[in-house]
Parts: sequence; structure tokens; C-alpha cells
Amino acid sequence: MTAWLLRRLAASVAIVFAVLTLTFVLIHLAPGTPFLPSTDDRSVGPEIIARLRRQYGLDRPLPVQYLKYIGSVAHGEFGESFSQHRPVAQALADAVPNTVLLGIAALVIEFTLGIALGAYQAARARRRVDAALSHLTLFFYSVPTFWLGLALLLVFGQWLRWLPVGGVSDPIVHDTLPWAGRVFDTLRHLVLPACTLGLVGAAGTARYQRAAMLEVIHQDYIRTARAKGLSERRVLLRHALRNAVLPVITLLGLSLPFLLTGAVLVETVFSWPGMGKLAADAIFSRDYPVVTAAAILAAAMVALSSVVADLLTALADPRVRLGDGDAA
Amino acid sequence: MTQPGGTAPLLAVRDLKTYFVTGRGGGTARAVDGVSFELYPGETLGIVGESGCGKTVTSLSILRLIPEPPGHIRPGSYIEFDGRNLLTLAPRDLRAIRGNRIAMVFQEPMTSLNPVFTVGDQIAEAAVVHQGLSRGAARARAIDMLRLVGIPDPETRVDDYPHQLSGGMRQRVVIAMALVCRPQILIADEPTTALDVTIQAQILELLERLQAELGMAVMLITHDLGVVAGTADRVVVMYAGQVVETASTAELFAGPRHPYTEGLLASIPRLDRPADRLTSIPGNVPAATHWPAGCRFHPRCPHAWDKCRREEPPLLDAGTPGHTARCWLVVEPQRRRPAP
Amino acid sequence: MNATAPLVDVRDLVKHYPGERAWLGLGKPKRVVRAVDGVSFTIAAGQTLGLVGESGSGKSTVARTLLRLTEPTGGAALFEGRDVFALPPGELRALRRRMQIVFQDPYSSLNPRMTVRQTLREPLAIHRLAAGADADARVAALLDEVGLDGALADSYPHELSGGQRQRVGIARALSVEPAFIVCDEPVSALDVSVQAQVLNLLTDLQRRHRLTYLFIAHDLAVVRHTAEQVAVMYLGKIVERAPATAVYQGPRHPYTRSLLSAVPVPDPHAPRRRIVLSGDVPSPANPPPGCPFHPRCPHPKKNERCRTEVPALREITPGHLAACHFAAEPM
Amino acid sequence: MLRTWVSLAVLVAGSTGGAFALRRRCERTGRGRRFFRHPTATTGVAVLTFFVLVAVCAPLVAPYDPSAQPDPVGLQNRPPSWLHPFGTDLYSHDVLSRVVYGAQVSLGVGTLAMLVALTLGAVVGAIAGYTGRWIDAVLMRLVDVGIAVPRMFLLLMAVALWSRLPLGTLIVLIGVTGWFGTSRLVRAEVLSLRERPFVDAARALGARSGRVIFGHVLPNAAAPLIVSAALGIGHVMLLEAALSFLGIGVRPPVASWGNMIADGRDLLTIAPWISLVPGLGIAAVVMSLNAVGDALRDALDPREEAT
Repeated sequence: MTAWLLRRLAASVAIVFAVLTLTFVLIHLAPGTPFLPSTDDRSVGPEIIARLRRQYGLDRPLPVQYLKYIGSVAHGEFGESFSQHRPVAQALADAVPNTVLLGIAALVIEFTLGIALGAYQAARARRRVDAALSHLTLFFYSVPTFWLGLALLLVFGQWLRWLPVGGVSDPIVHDTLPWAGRVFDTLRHLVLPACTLGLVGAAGTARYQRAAMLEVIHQDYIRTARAKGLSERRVLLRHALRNAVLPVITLLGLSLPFLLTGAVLVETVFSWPGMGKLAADAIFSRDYPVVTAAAILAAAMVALSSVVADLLTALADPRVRLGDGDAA
Repeated sequence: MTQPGGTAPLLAVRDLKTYFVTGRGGGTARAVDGVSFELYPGETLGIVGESGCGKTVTSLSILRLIPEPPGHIRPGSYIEFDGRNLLTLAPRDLRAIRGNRIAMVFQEPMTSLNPVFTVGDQIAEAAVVHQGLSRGAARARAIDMLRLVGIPDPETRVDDYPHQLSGGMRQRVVIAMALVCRPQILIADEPTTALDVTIQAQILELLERLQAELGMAVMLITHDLGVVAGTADRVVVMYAGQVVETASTAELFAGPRHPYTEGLLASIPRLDRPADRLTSIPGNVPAATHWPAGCRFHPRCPHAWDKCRREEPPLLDAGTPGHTARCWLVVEPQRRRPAP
Repeated sequence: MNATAPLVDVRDLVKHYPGERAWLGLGKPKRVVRAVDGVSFTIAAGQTLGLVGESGSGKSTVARTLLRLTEPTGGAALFEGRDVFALPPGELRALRRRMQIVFQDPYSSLNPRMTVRQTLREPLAIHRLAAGADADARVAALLDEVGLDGALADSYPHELSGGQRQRVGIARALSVEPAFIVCDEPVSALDVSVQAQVLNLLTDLQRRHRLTYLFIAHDLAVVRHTAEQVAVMYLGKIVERAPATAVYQGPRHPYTRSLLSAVPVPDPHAPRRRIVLSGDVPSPANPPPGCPFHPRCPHPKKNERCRTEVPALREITPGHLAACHFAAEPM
Repeated sequence: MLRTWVSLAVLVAGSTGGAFALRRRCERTGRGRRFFRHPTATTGVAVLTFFVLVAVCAPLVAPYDPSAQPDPVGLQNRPPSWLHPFGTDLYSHDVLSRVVYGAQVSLGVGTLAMLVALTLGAVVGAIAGYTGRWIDAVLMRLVDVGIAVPRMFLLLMAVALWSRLPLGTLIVLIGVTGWFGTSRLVRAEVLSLRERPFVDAARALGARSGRVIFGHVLPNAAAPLIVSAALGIGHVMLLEAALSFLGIGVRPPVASWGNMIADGRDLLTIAPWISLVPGLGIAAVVMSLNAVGDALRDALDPREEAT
């Protein structure tokens, strides 16, 4: 088990390394030089460009640049942000906790709501409740995340004025509040973005969970459980759900890329100062170091979370935990 | 029907009809279509037939384990156990019987165990539910059961998961699971089909020993007449959703009266009687949505005549007590054609 | 090739499956699975060898390697005097016309998206045996040969019964007019009544076309009716090989003996001398030392030698080979 | 304006009638029955047909030129009216006309990018699955990397390199970043099909690799591929919309549903229709695609065909 875990971690490191290489290659494949101001910008003279090239080491041979690049990333240095005039690492340090907060809140909604809904639907399969919920999840699965965000913002933020329209905290009063008040303030700001991201994910999870559950319900061991004289409740909650959740746990690892993609949009809609908004804003200022750093960090998060998902699967599934012995 | 030993039946199935609706345009599959038989205390009853004859659906119908929809048991069917009709029992009362007084063993030991629970948990579960056993008692009971079905080292095996056991071991666990509440009836649906020949012999031996020790009635469902010959007291032969012949085992093998039973017996490759060519039944089992009119076996029967195509024979008394056959030959033996 | 040379001559066939390696070949490989471990046999033209064994005995691996559907680890297989294992791809393809296979599961051995006609025309196209109307005539003749209604030619496999599908599988094997057919448990997935039909069909075809069969089964009773020679496999090795009558009447290996006794006899009055083996077949990834059968062996004389020394497959009486230290002694 | 109403009515009637006609025809086969057994399948087909027809007949349906700004001062942010059924936006564009032409862009980008991704994924997956060994290992590690980077960040990185992204490049970029899942799917299918006896039978008959792959393996792997394509188009449309919303996808003046939502973003309180209408359009098309995909999954399930 430990050996397996080490191997999985090594694999994740390899993946992050590969992503680094990919970003490096992309930078050098680009038409023009992304680190430099656009060439059709007449105000920048050639001598400035040459100076910048030297400053960023772009005049050195490629292998040297590559090694330097890897080395600096390994030290947590992603260079200097053009637009914010401070180290990228600092900008990220401010943004990442916000994204993590948003992501965890969304994940909780996605999985608790999704699993509960899917299991409930499967238990009521092909009845009216199931059909109604199927339409609902299909809708939430199909709307653009940012559009849903805008709609929620309009309804709860602008019309009903129940919740704040954006940001991570109230810019005026937050710092004057006591400890509990600050937490409450942040939670109030979190509700809409987390729900937007969570609902879209929950719809997908529910659809998946419903299918997994229906598949499990037709297995022989469910019939065995019924033949033992167990109540339908016990059959569904103990025997079926436990098996049907296994593939959904695996989904957890795979859902993080989608979650981060969604975060870019939701953070933009709700002006939530996280990684996604940072990266999206950086695009317009052609702040390439920021975009690259965000992508690398996102990949690292995905790789790590897939290890966690594997670990959870192993804990929940004895076949994985104890190795797949074909026969004793 | 005369009862062996004059005792009352433990379980009586009367005119059981289980149909499946196969969806728009597909029609209704009459998988079990008017099956009657009884099971007496302490006996082993073999239910024999090929795939699609309705033997598994019959066994699942007894404990109402048919998935509904698409299946449904027709009103008018009657399954008497302990003076009550199992088919009209309230769900709660039915559950009190399932796994407690009537237990089942299924064909695939691989898939009939839940992969995420230990075998100990699964064996004891029925006892926990029906008898309210405590955690410790449940574990002790599971170990006892494992020992009973001949699993070596039960104290450690009790914590194993199904995937850690071999096929034969798994089937032993499934049997232990079924017997944990000491049921009066054990329904074993093809318990050895998925197993190797030498393991099959082990399991049959085990079932035989357990029946002698626990004194339950066993309903052994199988496609293999060889298995029946070695274990059953009486045999019910099924074809196309109906019972076509019932008899004591000795009598069935000595003098089968239905041409299907005869054909089935003749087509078994025999170790003891090598033959150059096997006798076979021509054709295939018809689809359950389209049973032939008249006698359902007539398209494959070497003796069939007009009457067989027109009129469906009832189960006719075939002379000796307890021997019945659904064939017009019983009353018109002169119609039998000599073997070619 | 002289008149007495066998059509098929398998010598010391070995097939080991390496354990899978983890990520990019790093990590420790798992234990090697010795699926087939030194199997030799011959089949004379027009005859049938019955190869019997339980699951995990390696019998299907023998079939697959013999046809080079899986590459063997070692050994040789002479077919009409040429080593199948050493043939370059081009010659191997040509040889495929001469040796064919019928699979166990008639449900998965036919392409679900091809009609019977397409399935049967494909081999004709591969080997350029017939095209157009000619091919259709051949298809009709093949269907007739295996006892299927010509009207079924345009059906898809899911529209056929198990027996009908197996007949299509047999027709496909016959389509290239082979001399040798490997029948890999051809009837074990079929109902009893249909099983007899297919067994009879195989016997008829053998006579009509002078076919040679390697007939694989898990059940000695099925082979009883088809084979002149019988070989019994256990854990990747042949433990007994003899003419059929000798195996049935005087088995020399205790495993063969218990296999024979385990076959249920459809006669309630038959004397029951069931030898029930204890335990399960060990995993081929971890076979026991010495005689592979010793942990389950019911032989009264079983001793230390069985636990340490692998018994060789040796001739006990002319033509009768067994791999047991006590095979020569009466039981 | 009359032309718009008449053509819309014709298209609605045509797509609904077409869907029902298709349903009647298909119900004769088992597969068709399984497809239309889904409660949403008929609606899905009708809605999809409608939007495809709208996209194709855009010049006929749209009442105005989508980029015309007839009165940037007097005709700003007008609510829906008889002359502008979906209102106007900040630049006095007619929202209906833009939605109609936006359908062309959104559906087109979705379909084409999916085709790119599908082709890449199928080829890579088939090669990996069929050849196995180190080629498989290398390709699959590549896919691991591709899956590890959230697609949006990959696209942000790539898009940031171009100051003005041509539509064709956008399509290729979306396709190139979206084939990883497909390749895994195809590889898994190929791996399981490779072990199937009918593939062995073909090899035993002397079929060459090409015949085995194209005649036996891929036709049987097609079903999950078709399903994933149907679901994938919807996914790509959402992605295109997201990129356009962020201002790095389809750039104005070309209308796409995504950049229309972005246009209306700051006017939500005073002119919600600007964002609402294209948003509903995307939701409707993607929902239909998902519904059709679900129905296809059932209809093409080989397990159902055995019975």
C-alpha cells in the first residue's frame, strides 16, 4: 500500500513535470514572444525589446532556458507579473486560498447533493419524481456555468438583494467585524459562487450516480440481499449504495479539472479573487507568467486530487485495497 | 397427487403464472405458465429443464424475487407455505420468511456475494435481521457456519472479502449464508453449474450432508439430469414454462413417459454407455413469447400427431402413484412410433 | 512427410504470461503465470484428440498458442511437417486455411454487426476463394452442410439461438476447407439437447471431410463420444495421455480417476463411487512444488517424494502415459 | 418581419413534424424503439432539428443584419417588441438576428471542434489499444498529462499567445485540447474487443490487421464513440461560449451566443434579455444534445441487442 502510494505520487510529479515542459514548449512555439509587448505596438522600440529579451534570458540557447525555467519553478519562482508589478508567486499566494475555499465548498455541494439525488432517483426509478428530477438535472447539466451564475446573481443579488453580488468579503465593513462576523461575511459571499459551481457539478454527479445505482440494483448480490429477507431500505442503503458510490469516488478525481474550468468563469462572474480570475485577467494584460503559473498549479492540484481519489477508492473498495487476488 | 409417506406438503405451488412484458411490440413472455407441484418435508425435489423452460423464474417467484416490472405474477397463482399464500402476503410478513424459513442459493457464487462486505458480515446478516443477534454473537455464528460448510480456518476466513476466495469456497459461503437461520426449505438454483467438475462434486456432497444434518427440504434446480439422479428423491421436468413430467427419481429414469424427458435422457453423453452417435432432440426451445399451439413440445416430438398440434394435453396420471406426464401418449400409447 | 507421420505434432509447448508491470515498466513485475508448462502430443490425420481439464489447467491456452492467436513462449508445433511457431506472417496466413478453430461461446464468437452471410463470406474474401454469386452459392452450401436453413443467411447473430450460432461458427471454420479444427469447448455453453445435435454434427463433418480435431472439454463424458485419444491436463501439464478406452477403463493418474468419478451419471441405480477431491485447483502463478496434484491427491501411497519431485510423464503400458510416481502400481 | 415569423413557423412545424415522422419510422426496429422510449428523445430531436435549420436558413429567418447598428443612440437596450422580438442591445443590434446568426457560429464551432477531437481521440486510442506495449504506454502517459491540465487553463495559455484568434484556429485549438477522454474511451473499447472471440476468429481466418481493426473492432466500438460525440458537441458549445464570454473566443462583431451573454453582462438589471435569450439558446441545444446522447446510449447498447 505504501509502495503503491509512493508510485502514485511519483506519477503525479512526473505529470506536473510534463506540464511544465508543455508550457515551456508552448511559450516557444508562440508567434512572437509572449513575454514581450506585442510587436505591433509601435511605442516600443527595438532596443527596449532587446533589453527585455536579455532580462528574461530569451537570448540564451533553448536547453539552457529550459533548465533555468525548471529550476526557478522548482524554487517556487514563476517570475514577475507584468501587470501587477510583483512576483507571480505573491499574486498566486493571495489567490489560491480563495479558489481552494470556493472549490471545496462547491465539491461538497456537488457530491452530497449529487449522490443523494441520484440515489433517491434510482430508488424511485421510472416514477414521476424520477422523471421530474431527471429533467431538472439535465437542465443544470446543460446550462453554461457563467450564465447560471449571472442568473443567480440577478435574482438573489440584484432583485431580492439577499446576498452580495461579488467579491470575497464586504470591502467596507469586513475588517471592522469581530471574528465570527468576518466568517459569516465571507460565507455570505461564498453562497452564490459555490452554489453556481456546485449545482452544475451536482447535476452531473446525480446523473452518474443514478446510472451507477441502477446498474448495481440489477446485480445478483442485490437479489441475494432481498432473498435474505432484508428490508428494501437496508438493501438500497447498505448493499446498493455502498457499491454504487465507488465509481462516483473515482469521478471525484476526474471532476477537478472541470471544477477548475468552472472556477475561472464563476470567479469572473462574481469577481471572486481566485486563481481563475487571476488567470483570466492576466490574459488581457498578456501577463504570460501568471497564466503559465496558474496552469502549472492547476495541473498540480488535479494530479494530487487524483491520488486522493485513488486513495479513497482503495479505502472504500476491498478489491482495490487488498489487491485483486484471483483466487486464494 | 398421492403424497409420499402420506404427509402434508411443506410448500405447494398451484397454477403459478409469471409473465414478462418485453416492451412495445415484443409481446408477453409467458415464462412460467401454470406450474403446480409440491415439496414435502425433508425431501429433495429436482426441478429439471433446459434454459428458457422457466425453472429459475419458478424458483424466484416463490419468494417473489421477480423484478417488477417487467415481470409480474398473474392473479390466480397460489403458493402455499405454512397455511398462507406467499403471493398475497404483506411485504413485512414475506420478509420474515425470506432467508429465515425459506432460503435460496444462486448459480453464480462470483456475483451473488456483495464485493464490499466481508463474508462473515454477509453470512450473519440474515441472523442479525431475523433473530436480532448482537455483533459478537453474529461473528461467532458466522464462524460456526463457515465451519459447518467445511471451510478450513474459519476464524480468519470470516474477515475475508469474497474476492479473496476461490469459486468453490465462495459457493460454500453462499450456502452458509442461506442456512444461517436454519430454514425449512432451501431453494438451490443451479448451485454447481458455474463450478468445475471436481468442485461440483464437493458442493453436491456438502448439500447432501447438510440436508441430512439439518433435515430441511431442498429444491434443487438444474439442467443436469446426472446431478438429479444422484441427489433428488423426486423430479419435476419442465419444458416451455410448464411441468411436463413428475415422478420419483427411480421411476423417471427407469421409465420416462414424456418424449421430452426421453430425449433429454438420451442426449446426455454417458461415461458408462459410449455410443458413436448421441440421440438428440431436433430443433430449438421456442421463444417464451410464442409458445406453439397444442402440446408445446409437438414441433420437436417424434411421435406428434394431429391431436398434439390441436389440443394441449393436461398432466395425465401415468400409472404409478405420483407419476404424471403432460402427453397424449399416456392415454394413446399405440400412437408411439418405434425408434428409427 | 511419410504415411505414419502425425498431422499435428506438438513438442514441449510452453506459454508463460509475465506479470504485468506497473507504470511505464517501472516497479516490480508480478509472478509469472505458467499457463502451459511443457505440453507434448500428436494427432494422427482424421483422428480426434480429446484434451480435458478444469478451468486454469491451460487447455484453452494450448488451443490459442497452437493457432498462434497467442505467441508461445517455447516449444514447437509441427503441422504437416512445418513448425507453426516459426512461420513468417505471410506463410502463417496461408496456413490459416489449413487449421481452424471453433470457439466455446457462440454468443461472443460472432461479430454482432455482421449477418451470417457477411460472416461466412469474409473468409472466402480473405483467401480469394470465391466472389459474387459464387460466394453466395458457397454460403448456401455451407449453411446446408451444418444443417441451417438458407433463409437464415441474412440474420444477425442476436436473432439466432445458441445452437444455430454455434452452427454458424462451425460453418465459418469449414469455409476455408481446413484439414484440422481446434474445437475449444464447442458445446459447453449449449443446452443438453442442442449439445447432442452439435456433437453429432461435428462427428458427421469429421467423417465427410476426413477432418482432424483437437477437442477441448472440461468434461470427460463429452470427449468419450468423440475422441480416439485423450489427454488430461492439470496446472499446465499433461498428467495422463492414452487411447480413449484405456483412459476410461483403466485410468492411471489419481486426478483422471477423480475426474471420471465426479461426472454425474444420469442413473439413480448406478453405483456411486465418487472420489471427492479436497481443496481447489492452485493458481498457475503459484504452483505447488513436486507433483502439482499432490495437495489434493487422494492416493493412499502419497509420500514425501510427491511433495518434492515432479513426476515425469512416462509410458506405463504401450501408448498409455501418466505422470504419477505410482502409475505403474495397481491402485 | 413577416418573413421572419413565417419562416420560424415553418421551421417549428417542420422540425416537430420531422421528429415525429422519424419516430414513426424508427419504431419498427428494436434500436429505434429503445431510442424513442426515452421521454426526452423526441423533443431533443425536434429542438436540435429546429436549431440546425435556423442556423442553415439564417439569412431567411433573421429580420435584420446582425451587425447593423441602425440607431446607436435611440435604439439602445430596447425591451422585446413587435419589431424586435428579443429586444435590442447596447449597440442597437437586433438580438433575434444576432441569436440566429450566433446559432451558425455556436453550432458550427461545436460540431467542427468535436470532429477534430473525435478523429484525434479515435486514432490515438485505436493505435494505443491495438498496438499495446510501449506505444500504448507513451500515448497514455501523454493523455494523463492532457487530462491533468484543466482544459480552460490549457486554452487560456494557448489563446494568450495569439493577439487576435482566427475562428479556424479556435476550432482547432478546442479540438486539440479535447481528445484525451475520447482516446481513453476508444482504447478501452479496443482493448476489450481485442479479447473477444470473434476478433480471434477473424485472425484465425487469416485476416490482416487492417481488416481486423476496420472490419471487426472499430464498427463495434462505434456506438460509444457516437454517444460521446453527441455529448461532446454540447460540451464544446459550452466551452466556446465560456471562452467567448471571457472575451478570448469568438470576437465581436461576429455574433456567438457566448459573446452575446458577455455583451449583456453589465446590463443585467436594465436589459436582462440580452444575456437571457442566447443563454436559453445554449441551454436548449445542449439539453437536446444530452437527451439525444442518453437515448443513443440505450439504443446502441449491445447488451440490449442480445435479447
